[in-house]
Amino acid sequence: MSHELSLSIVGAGGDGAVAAGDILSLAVARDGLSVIKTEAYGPQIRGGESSCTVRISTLPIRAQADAVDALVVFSWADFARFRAEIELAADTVIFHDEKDAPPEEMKAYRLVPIAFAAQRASKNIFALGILAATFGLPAEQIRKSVRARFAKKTEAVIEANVTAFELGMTLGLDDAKKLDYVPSEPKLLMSGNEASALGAVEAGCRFFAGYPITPSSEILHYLGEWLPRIGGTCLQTEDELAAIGAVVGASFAGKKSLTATSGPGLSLMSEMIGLSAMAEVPSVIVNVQRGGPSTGIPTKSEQSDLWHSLYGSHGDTPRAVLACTDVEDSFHTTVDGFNIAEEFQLPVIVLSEQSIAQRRETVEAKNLTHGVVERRIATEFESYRRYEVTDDGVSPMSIPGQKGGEYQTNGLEHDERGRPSSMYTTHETMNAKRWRKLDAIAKTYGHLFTRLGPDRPDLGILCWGSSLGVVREAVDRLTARGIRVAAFAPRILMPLPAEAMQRFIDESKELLVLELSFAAQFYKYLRSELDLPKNRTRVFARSGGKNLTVSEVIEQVMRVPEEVLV
Amino acid sequence: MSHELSLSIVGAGGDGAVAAGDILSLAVARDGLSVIKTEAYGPQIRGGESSCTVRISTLPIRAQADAVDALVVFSWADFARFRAEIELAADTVIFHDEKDAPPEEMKAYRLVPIAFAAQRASKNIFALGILAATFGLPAEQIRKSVRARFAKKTEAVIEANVTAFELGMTLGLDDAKKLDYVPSEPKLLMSGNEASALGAVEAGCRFFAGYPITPSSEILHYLGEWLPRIGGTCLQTEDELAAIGAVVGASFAGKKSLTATSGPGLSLMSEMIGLSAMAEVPSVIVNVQRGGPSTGIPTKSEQSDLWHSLYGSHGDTPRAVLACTDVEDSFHTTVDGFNIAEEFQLPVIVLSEQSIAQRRETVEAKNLTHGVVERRIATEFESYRRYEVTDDGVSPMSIPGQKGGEYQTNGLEHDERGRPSSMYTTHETMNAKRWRKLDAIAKTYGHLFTRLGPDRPDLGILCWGSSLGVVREAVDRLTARGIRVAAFAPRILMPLPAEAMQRFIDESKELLVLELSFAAQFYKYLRSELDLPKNRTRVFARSGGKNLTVSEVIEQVMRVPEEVLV
Amino acid sequence: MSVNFKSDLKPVWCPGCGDFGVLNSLYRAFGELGFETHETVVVSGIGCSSRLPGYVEAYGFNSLHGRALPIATGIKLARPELKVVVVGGDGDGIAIGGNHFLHSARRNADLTYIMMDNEIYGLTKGQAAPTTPQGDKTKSTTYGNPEAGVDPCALAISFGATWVGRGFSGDIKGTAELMKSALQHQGFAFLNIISPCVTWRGDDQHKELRAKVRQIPAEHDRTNMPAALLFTNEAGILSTGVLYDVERPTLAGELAAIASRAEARGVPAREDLLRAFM
Amino acid sequence: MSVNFKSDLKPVWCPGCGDFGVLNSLYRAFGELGFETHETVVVSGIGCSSRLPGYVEAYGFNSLHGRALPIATGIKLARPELKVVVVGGDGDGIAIGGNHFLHSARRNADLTYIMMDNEIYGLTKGQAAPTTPQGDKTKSTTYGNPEAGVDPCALAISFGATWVGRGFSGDIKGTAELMKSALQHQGFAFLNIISPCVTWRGDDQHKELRAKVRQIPAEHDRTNMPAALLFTNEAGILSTGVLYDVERPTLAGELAAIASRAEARGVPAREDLLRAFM
Ligand SMILES: Cc1ncc(C[n+]2csc(CCOP(=O)(O)OP(=O)(O)O)c2C)c(N)n1
Ligand SMILES: Cc1ncc(C[n+]2csc(CCOP(=O)(O)OP(=O)(O)O)c2C)c(N)n1
Ligand code: SF4
Ligand code: SF4
Ligand SMILES: [Mg+2]
Ligand SMILES: [Mg+2]
Repeated sequence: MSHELSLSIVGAGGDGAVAAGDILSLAVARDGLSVIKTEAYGPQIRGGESSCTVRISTLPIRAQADAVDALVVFSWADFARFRAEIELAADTVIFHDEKDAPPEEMKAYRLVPIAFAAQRASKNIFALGILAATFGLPAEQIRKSVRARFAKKTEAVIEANVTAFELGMTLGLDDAKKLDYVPSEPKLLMSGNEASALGAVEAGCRFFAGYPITPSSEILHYLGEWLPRIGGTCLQTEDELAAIGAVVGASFAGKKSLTATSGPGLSLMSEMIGLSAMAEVPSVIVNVQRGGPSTGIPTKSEQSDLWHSLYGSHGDTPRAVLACTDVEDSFHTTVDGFNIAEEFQLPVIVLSEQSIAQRRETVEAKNLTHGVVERRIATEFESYRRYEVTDDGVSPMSIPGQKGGEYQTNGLEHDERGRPSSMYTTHETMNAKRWRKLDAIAKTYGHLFTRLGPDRPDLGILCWGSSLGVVREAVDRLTARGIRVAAFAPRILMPLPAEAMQRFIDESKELLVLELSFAAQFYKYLRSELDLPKNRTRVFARSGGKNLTVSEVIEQVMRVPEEVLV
Repeated sequence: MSHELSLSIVGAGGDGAVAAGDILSLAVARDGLSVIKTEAYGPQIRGGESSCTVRISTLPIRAQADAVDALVVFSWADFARFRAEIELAADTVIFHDEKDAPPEEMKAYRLVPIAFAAQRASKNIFALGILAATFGLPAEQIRKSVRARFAKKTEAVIEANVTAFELGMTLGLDDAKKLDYVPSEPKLLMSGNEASALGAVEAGCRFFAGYPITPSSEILHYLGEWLPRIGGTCLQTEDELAAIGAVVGASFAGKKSLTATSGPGLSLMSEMIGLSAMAEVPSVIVNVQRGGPSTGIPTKSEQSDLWHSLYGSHGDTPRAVLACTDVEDSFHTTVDGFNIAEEFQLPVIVLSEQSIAQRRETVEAKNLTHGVVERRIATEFESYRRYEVTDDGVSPMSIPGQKGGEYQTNGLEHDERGRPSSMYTTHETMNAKRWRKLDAIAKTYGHLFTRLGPDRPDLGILCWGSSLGVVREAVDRLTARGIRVAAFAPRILMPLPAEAMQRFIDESKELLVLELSFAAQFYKYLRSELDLPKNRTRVFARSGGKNLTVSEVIEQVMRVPEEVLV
Repeated sequence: MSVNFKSDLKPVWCPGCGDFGVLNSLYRAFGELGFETHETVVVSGIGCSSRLPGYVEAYGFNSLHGRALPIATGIKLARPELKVVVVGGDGDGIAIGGNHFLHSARRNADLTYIMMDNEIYGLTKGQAAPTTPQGDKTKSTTYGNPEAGVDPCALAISFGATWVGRGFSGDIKGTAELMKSALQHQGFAFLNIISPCVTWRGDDQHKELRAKVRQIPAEHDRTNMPAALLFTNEAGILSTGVLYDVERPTLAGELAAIASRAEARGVPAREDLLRAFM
Repeated sequence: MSVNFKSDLKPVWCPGCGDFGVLNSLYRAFGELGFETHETVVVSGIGCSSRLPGYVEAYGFNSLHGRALPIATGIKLARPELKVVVVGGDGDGIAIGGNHFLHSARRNADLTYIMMDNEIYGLTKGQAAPTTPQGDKTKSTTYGNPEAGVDPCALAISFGATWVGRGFSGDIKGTAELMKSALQHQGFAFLNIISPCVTWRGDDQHKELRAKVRQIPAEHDRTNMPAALLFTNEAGILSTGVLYDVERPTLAGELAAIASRAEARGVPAREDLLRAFM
């Protein structure tokens, strides 16, 4: 009996590896289990090899497993492409096509030859049957998912698949550990992009403009479908310059507005981010990170757009930067992004990562609510000054249509009425006004971080974004081994939750900064903002392109001198 | 008798204030004196008020004077606009139109009413006569300059002006300190933009593509005139995206290539900077900083494009960043920029500032030479790999036209042959290769800094760019007062000359970081790269929009606790 | 005039600049059409001409070089009841902003786009624009402009604009009338106004251009594209008036249609949206 | 074929993708024109189609989405002796890259621009492109495309391209012939190749498009712009062949003229340049 299970299915384009993973994930989520499902593809645009990995657990999970318990290989040739990405354990069971001779190195594993080819188009569902029987997966829920999946197909297709499933069920292994759980409240299964789109709707976003780009396009697709149903508008623009331009325009006109993009698009938005900051027009950008620089690796994850998010755009441009740590958090962070943009009238970049945005993960419906903050709208028009200098830097904003609120804004430096000025004194005053907003945000949103583990740890891990899910599991495992390790992940990166973070740094005996950026962008940023003692800090910064794993984190932790980890 | 003189002329559009300054500057430069000439304008596009400030010295100068010795005011109304920008000393002599009643606050100064209006179009040259006689300026050189200036006008115009000058000469004051000097080798008078353009030509640049933007457009103008004369090509593109694109293309094809821009344009170039880094195609961008964010203050100086230059563009994008400190240095730094780009096959951003780029300053012709480095061109085509992994990260580059050197490059992550790869191992290897170039640059160009003042100073000033000229003078004056103050200005900012800089930090009792960026971009950057002890460091970071002055620096230095400045 | 649209900010334009005429025509057109200051938004990019919104008492957005159209599109889609007018220079709209011009016209976005065409980059002190005639010497073309100048009206028609006109800033009343038709058009209306830059194109520009101006004959069929194109790229002549005026589904109309098709699927509560994830 | 332009990299395209045909036509055209691999440069943006340079044994640059034309312009101006060919998708060239298309054509840059037109964004998995017909449902237009699709050939002509043709990827020989004329043209040649995306536009695309293809009649006057425009935006028909072919000063020609005017001022030594500062 076991409380969790991880498996991968690998095949060619028509093999339906990913479809099988989807069906399985939905089925177990309906039984209240936690699931994370990821996919990977070869270079071929379509019809090439693909792999799908599903981790199922009775406990909450926010990361893939280190190694899979079972592997379905429809063809060894296709598997070769993913060999480096799929970790096998000594006892991994591998179901493979009986006619396909296994490569030498695979013979070390438990190989179970199966007549997959004979099942043709249904071989993926057939494999699900084998897996269900072998690991005690909920057969009835899977059947339901199979029927739902093929609902639009002919009855014959549905029956063929159900039959294949039943046949597979007869071929299960007896000796594997079965999943041990009691069904509970069904969970939702969604991707980070879906959660961000839902968060936008929740926040009151009613305008979206965007240009397709992997791995963020799904946000455009979902909002293109949803917004028109709820009185909102979705515009696909000619490029990212226009997308962020339309967002600034719609927001100037009073609508909560969003764009979504990935690195190359974010780079193109640099100039308009400056206008949003200067004209103090709220704007929200969800940026889903992928491998960089340049076009890089569009389908893989990385944490290397941090610098550009923090510092991109010429001039002294204030903005807020948030980071999603998992799928459910993408919902909340997106709402927070809107709240901050609207309340403080500045650009907000919500950083996500391919690994969050495109994986599907279970979420509890009841958690998907979040308080919403509204813009400070002008109501007093007697000698109205749009850019009135205030304590927190925020000035009430009038919206076109409001009589008496007429003003002309611009990206030139301007006085309180918005009129262009090249005077140093105005410039200094207005820079100070705009930057004071960051202090105000730091005060209001200084709680946006996650801290795990014991007080005064022997080792404090500093990480961000998707790494938190992996680190969380590593901390749990290490704690179980009696190691005093803790972790801190800011969910707001600009302005940093500096006080809490400095306290964490100060109370940790040793520190480990952990990130998926070759240039160590997070580490460098922390150094510039906090006192990060060089002699107690180690950095593990590597390129993205492959997910961070729990064992990788543990390995890094264990490199800390033994006398520290008492 | 005095060794230097500073004066301002203020007028309306037709008054010729700036022309008078030009004539005077050229005249004294020809006598071997040092000159700095700056201009300022009101908001009106043309025909509005303007002011011109000229500092003349027998010693080298790289900054404007704190206060002017003399001021010519054709109209008090026009002067009002510049009041905040022109510092007066207790003994400043003010020549003003006798018919124009001086404002109350000006009565504290020595006012000399002059019948300017009667001189009409020649009143500026008439004023030069008065100034020449009053301060002992070289009359013969000025006459020559007047004639040259009006060379294309009618003889009558020339004579009217020369007559006005002679008349002015009869009205000089007797009691002012005369400039005391012996004429020496003539100096050249040029702007920072001109020096950068000359540097590009010197470096071997034969392709320029650009889009006009203040305050960098002059580089486009000069190279548009010069390049076609020396076998080069100049293209004005439809926007900055195309400008940097054409530069990358021409450089891929083997030509040393340049673009020039200012903040908004630099923001737009972000994505292509990433491609230049990824495809390892050399590119050079001269970015002349102006007030930001957004359109900001196009005609004023600031140091706030530093962050974007260092960190702009998504992904882990290596690039080098250099900074010009004065006009002559703009020549050298531009050549260095080309040398680094070509040798290391990456994007180089050469930062200039409006205050350097558009001021005119004396330069010695003999100093305008600089060693030139050439690209490592492939010669071995047996199993040629364009992106061969090497120790310093640089791989020999083949140029279209070279037989056997054919390769296909791209912005996707790629292997040694340039072929797209989404494998983690390739990505990590290639990131490492690309970033090793920065280590190599740091080694070769670690000398690109200026250090002034005594060893083990009581106070060490850290500054960059145009501030160096001001700080240099402040250090000289403070040293004369017996204060042990030193300064360090990196001329290469990415990678920093870290070793020398850390040594400076360590040997300084206290530190003062000084910059024209409200957000303290330089200070934050130094913190992230060096050990800058918080308890010994003070930061003076203010908005641009007005030049840093020597007295401002001295004031900041004097704020350091007295027990430090022993 | 019912409402006074003149703001209390003094234009920074050079004395004699054609843009003054455009501004006066715009005051007049807004007034005569009975626009309200708070329901009018004037959006521009960057350039001498793009300073115009500051001089109009209305909501205004002097935005980024080349980006006025996307911003205006966002404003209009957010609040279709507003009158959204885009103004700017030829460089702003055809050089750096050319792509947005193309796509705003293609979409038939519900905007009035007024280009102040001076055949030069005014604000940056006289470089060649895409409208500058081939061969002309400018700050950036010492040896003559190597590129062919374009006629903005020809481009607008081929981009898909559904109303295209040309005016001359020296004719304040005539230009105001053109503005009024453009402002009343459904869809993307493009009005090119020849607006001389006396500083960088010479003091004689006004006179020279005025001599070229011809009224488009009343019998011209404005719905005929080839006929309209005959009034573009004319040698030595600047035909003023309405070149082109057709009907085509507008962006607002199409999006409204989409909204009703979408709402027909039912206006979802949060629970409905979540059901998709089960 | 004298030289083999096939590289040893296997295309990532979906089985049945129209781009295979374009690639084969290009191999053939290069070979038949006697091009040399080291003197040929193929430049592209980003998209399925933009992967093409990797499959050609020549110098190649798979650059950024929308930026192939400026890069190619830089290459060509740096080394006019090279054959510089630009390839890419309809999204790449008309959406994000539309402005460069306009200005490269206007300048009559000496480039051959081959667009692989599949009426969709292929690589990003099926969103509407500017070429997607109005009303079509795609990943990004759940309720139908609200925008009018454009005909790239019509745009090219109005942008100022001096050679414009249309081909069909299913006709390898015919397309190769069109490529050969385009490659031999002086100035900016634009060849739109209808290249079906079987994955996002359906398996029937090949058949449906093939049924629409018509050869442009031999008597068509290629120098007549209005006549050429008649073969654009046709309902239910895709006319293939050369639509437009005219002579106009090219960018290279103009820049060469500038160079001689400039050199007439004297080729300056450093001292000459410095004299300007005295
Ligand atoms: C991104 C960017 N690039 C360049 C500029 C500099 N710039 C300001 S206005 C302008 C062109 C002005 O020409 P036009 O649009 O025709 O307006 P005009 O001044 O002639 O009215 C340029 C190039 C800028 N502000 N922003
Ligand atoms: C700046 C930027 N924005 C968006 C993308 C994402 N992207 C890649 S290809 C593409 C469009 C592909 O369509 P098309 O150019 O028609 O080529 P096809 O794949 O159809 O051949 C997009 C939007 C990108 N790579 N870079
Ligand atoms: S520079 Fe030209 S366009 Fe600009 S304000 Fe002056 S006259 Fe008008
Ligand atoms: S997605 Fe379409 S365009 Fe791309 S390779 Fe496949 S068939 Fe071709
Ligand atoms: Mg103009
Ligand atoms: Mg396409």
